[in-house]
Amino acid sequence: MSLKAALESGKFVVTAEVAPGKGTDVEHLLEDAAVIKERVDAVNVTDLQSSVMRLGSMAFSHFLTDVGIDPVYQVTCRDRNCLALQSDLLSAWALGIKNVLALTGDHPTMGDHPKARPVFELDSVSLLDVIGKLNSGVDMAGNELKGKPDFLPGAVVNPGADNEAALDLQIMKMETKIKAGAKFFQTQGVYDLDAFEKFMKRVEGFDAKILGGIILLKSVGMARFMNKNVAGVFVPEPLIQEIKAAENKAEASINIAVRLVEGMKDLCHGVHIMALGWESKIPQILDTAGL
Amino acid sequence: MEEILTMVEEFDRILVLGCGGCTTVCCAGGAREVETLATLIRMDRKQKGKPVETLEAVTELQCEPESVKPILEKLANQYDVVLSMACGAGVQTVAQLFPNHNALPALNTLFTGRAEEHGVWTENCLACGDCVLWRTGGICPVTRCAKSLMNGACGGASEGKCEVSKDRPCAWQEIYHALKRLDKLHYLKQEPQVKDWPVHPGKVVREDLREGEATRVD
Amino acid sequence: MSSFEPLIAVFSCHYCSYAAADLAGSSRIQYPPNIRIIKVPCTGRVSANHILKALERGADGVYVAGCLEGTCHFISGNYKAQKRVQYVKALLSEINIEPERVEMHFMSAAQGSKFAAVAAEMTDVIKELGPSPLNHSRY
Amino acid sequence: METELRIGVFVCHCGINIAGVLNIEDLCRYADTLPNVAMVQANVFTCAQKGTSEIEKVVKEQGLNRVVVAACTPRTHEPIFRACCQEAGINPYFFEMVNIREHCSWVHRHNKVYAQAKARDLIRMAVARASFLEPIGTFSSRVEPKAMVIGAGVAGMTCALAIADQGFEVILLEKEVRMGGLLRHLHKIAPCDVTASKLIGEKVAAAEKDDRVKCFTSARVEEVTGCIGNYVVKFSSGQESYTDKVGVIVVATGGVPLEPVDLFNYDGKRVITQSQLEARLKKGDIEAKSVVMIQCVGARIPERNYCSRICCMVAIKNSLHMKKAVKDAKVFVLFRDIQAYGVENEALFLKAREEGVRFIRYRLDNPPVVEDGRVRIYHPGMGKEVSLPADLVVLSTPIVASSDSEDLSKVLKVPVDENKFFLEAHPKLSPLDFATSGIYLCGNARFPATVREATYQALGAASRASIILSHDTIERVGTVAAVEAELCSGCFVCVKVCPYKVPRMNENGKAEIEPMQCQGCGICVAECPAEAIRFRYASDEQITAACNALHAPQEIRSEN
Repeated sequence: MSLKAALESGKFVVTAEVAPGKGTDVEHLLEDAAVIKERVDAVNVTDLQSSVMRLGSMAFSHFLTDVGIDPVYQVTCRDRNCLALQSDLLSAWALGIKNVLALTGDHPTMGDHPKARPVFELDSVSLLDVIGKLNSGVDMAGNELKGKPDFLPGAVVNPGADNEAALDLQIMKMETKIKAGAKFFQTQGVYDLDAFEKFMKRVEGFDAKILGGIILLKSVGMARFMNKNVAGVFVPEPLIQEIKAAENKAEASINIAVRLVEGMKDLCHGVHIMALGWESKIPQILDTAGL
Repeated sequence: MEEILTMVEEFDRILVLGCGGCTTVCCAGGAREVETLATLIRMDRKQKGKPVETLEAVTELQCEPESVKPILEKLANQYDVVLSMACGAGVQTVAQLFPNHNALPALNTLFTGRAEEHGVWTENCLACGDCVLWRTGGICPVTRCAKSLMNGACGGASEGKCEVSKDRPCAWQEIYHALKRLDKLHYLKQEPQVKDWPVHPGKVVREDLREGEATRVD
Repeated sequence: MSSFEPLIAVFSCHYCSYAAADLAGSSRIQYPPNIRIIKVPCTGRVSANHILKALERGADGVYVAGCLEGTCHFISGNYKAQKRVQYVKALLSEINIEPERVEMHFMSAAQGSKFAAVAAEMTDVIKELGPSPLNHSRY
Repeated sequence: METELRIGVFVCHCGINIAGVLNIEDLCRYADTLPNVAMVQANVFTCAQKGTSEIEKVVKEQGLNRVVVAACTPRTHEPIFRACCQEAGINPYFFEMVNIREHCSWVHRHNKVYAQAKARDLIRMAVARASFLEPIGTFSSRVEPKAMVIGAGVAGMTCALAIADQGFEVILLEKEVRMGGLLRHLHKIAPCDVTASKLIGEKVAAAEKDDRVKCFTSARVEEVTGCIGNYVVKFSSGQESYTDKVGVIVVATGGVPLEPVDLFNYDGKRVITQSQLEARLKKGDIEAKSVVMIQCVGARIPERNYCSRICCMVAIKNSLHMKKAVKDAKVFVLFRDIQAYGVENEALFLKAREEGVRFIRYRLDNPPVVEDGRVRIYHPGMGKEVSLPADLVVLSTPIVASSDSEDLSKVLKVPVDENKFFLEAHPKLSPLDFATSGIYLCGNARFPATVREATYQALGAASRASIILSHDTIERVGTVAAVEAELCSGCFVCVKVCPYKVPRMNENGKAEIEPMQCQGCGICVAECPAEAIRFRYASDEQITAACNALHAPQEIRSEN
């Protein structure tokens, strides 16, 4: 079943995520993807995640279609102007890619080429708008296309923004994104289900499917790093202690993920699991959570 | 500094030319800085055993040919190179007026901004040609948001600061607060905005101000 | 290098360090004869260009001697001078001249012995550094 | 320069003070070789009558237009020679002094060779600088024969009355509803047992009666512009606003006793302050049989590092009054150090001890502990902790700056210290003046003072102020900064950097500096990015000339 069909069916959707590496080696990643092929509805392919130069998301998304996985092609506005973005989108469709996740993208200073010139001519909202135009058969300039795509556009939202202004801005932007055509949202990693529930209350009635983000906590160090460096992610201290106390860290991490999946079942339309290399653990999580 | 010293390496008679306009006001290229730079160049060259002659002058406005011309004409033949402490516009005015002279830039013009306090300047305008300040509470997202976003904040801010630097407030959160004060938060819920990046015209003409006969409009 | 006697310019504030130098004199405190005082009404009067020019024109070292922190006769002139000294240090580094050749010192009118001690200290520092790279031809 | 420079150099022997170390003849010969020097002369004592009249004579005879004297320090002798130049008919600022005594012969006595070289250098630098000297004139402005005194406590009222007695009008401002300040709440004043209310009552009555003193209560200073002789003050009293002109301003805003919130169980009932004790003594409303006073409460601690000076005397005074008020009362004073300077205070301290007041020292790291009805303290004499009965605990707290002192300092553009007390121009040389001329201070506004000290200071400040008021005009030397409008870029830098906020932008977008207000520091001159500010007293040309002359043009400085 495609992601689109899965979302329309009303079932609790599961997506995962892979990040292409630096270099041309794709075999290894494809093996990881194969493990979860039967268990997830789609797999995101990140676009130069954290502004680190890597293999492109279009190519890897295409490889996923080859092995029968429905890819979510992530596109950021950091590295391409509107010509390149539109052209890439058409190319992606031609290569069999049907889902696009529109992102603004991290600033180059965050990555391994910190002096690279950022583009940001469009942003996530205007990119969604452009996808809508392409779907309708015209480009940004209003020229007609010969053969048009029919992308399923998605976007992201950060429910854990750390102050009222930031959260208001996120929600307002979410509305704008829906206006611009976003059909589904994948959220930033969530650890605090109560806060997430409050967020879901505020966006009740929004016309889009929401998949709660889950980042597997691989270690105490990683949790602390995210608290310090990743905007909008907050791992509560008890969870950190839980991993610290556990003999088998992986098991503790899986337990936490299971609880989050279970909690989200009643709150939103699916989950988006960011396993960061622990793709092999996803089936176990889904089994335990009863999915 | 090293760049400047390399630039002028081949020359033995240097005219350090300040500008009495913007670069004076922002303490980058007025009479004082001209004196400092000329002294530093002399010191450097003396140290290297290749003494150099410097001339110091300040034009009223270096982007105005009428202001540059008399000074350079007066000093003609006394220098081999003009080291301009004006913005890029000033350097190019000199270069264009005297195509046979070397005109070198002593400053890297960074931005158009304003003085927060004496010694602190902030970038406030990119001369982007499509001003949006009316709907952003008077805060420019083009210059003050690291990504120049047009449709609200990205997810990268933490504690109100930009992902690029902890010293840099998230412009969109500032816009949010400003609009809230002005009771104009609904501006943030507008249709998706695509920033119009007009081709820089390179030239602006106001016929009404130009010399010459008016063209008849029938 | 024992024959190297540095030439050091001192920008002295009329209200404190110049008076401190007077006091060092009337107390007959002996110090190295390498310094040359240039009197200013306040060290806030001393610009970066003055310091640079002193170096350019033959000084091996320059220091600005202003009032003690918080006691400037003109409220904040000594802090302005301190900032400018820091600025000059940065400029000197750019042209590969030791920033230690330039310093800011604070003293009150009553600190004749400090004036002498600072003069001795700066003389030592500059002797250690050797002649200014601009003055090699002189020695 | 239109006329040819003719510099005269006068080298002083100062007896053997200079000549004992330096070879004067050599210096004269050397000076003669310097550019623009027309004449060199040596004198045994240049500053003596003979020396000065010689300068006057030579200047006239030889048509000199610049004078350089190589002698002692300009800090003491410059005025003499400037006057001498004026007598000789040249501008007194066409004079440059070089110090070869304090800065040379006295400090390099054992190093005659180098001292000689240094003296030559100094003279060369001075001659170079002299070539760029500029004439400086004076200007005068009318003095408004009226004073404003801010604060109507004992200091302010004493000062205001003293100024009025000289025949000048005084505006007296009090921020409270009533005049009188701290003394209104006190009982008796040591050491001579004057009744506080009587003393202050008389002053209030005198101030109210005196036509020349205009009293305003509930008053606040809103804005002060102008300068010595001519301040324009805007102030309010209650709902009314006033604008007036005064020639001088005296700050006598006083201080307040610190309220010891959260210290030693202070509750204002059984644990009270010295001022509250005085109020009770005044009413005769006291029956405590056993009183423990604790000194240095909230004082001489890291966040308030000063000794308030008067609290020890207050405690001693009040302990004696307690003894008098309540028969057989026991009084303990727990102190860190006793500050009871002066003959009378020392005598009172002895008297208190004779009368049985017990003084027990404590250390900051082991302070007394106030409990219900008792105070525990480590007794160093007994080497153990003791528990003292305490019907009443009295805390001696320091005088702190009044809460509005910082605001007032901004309005007046005068400084306050780290504890927000006003800061005088110089603790010894000008203890009652601010660095800004025409503004004076007295009383607790500067630092905690006894009534007697506040009175001295008030009379002193009144005298300082009256000196200005007694002249019709005030004259100032133009050693000030001036903007050259055609060079000014209108950047506001001078407006921002001036510590006295003197420069302002005029309607043409150019900066302007009011010479009467300029203090002559030169900060703006060194900061102006367009180098558009001229400062004749220490111009860039003069300083640069001195720098250029640091090193002799042809001399080889080899010591070999």
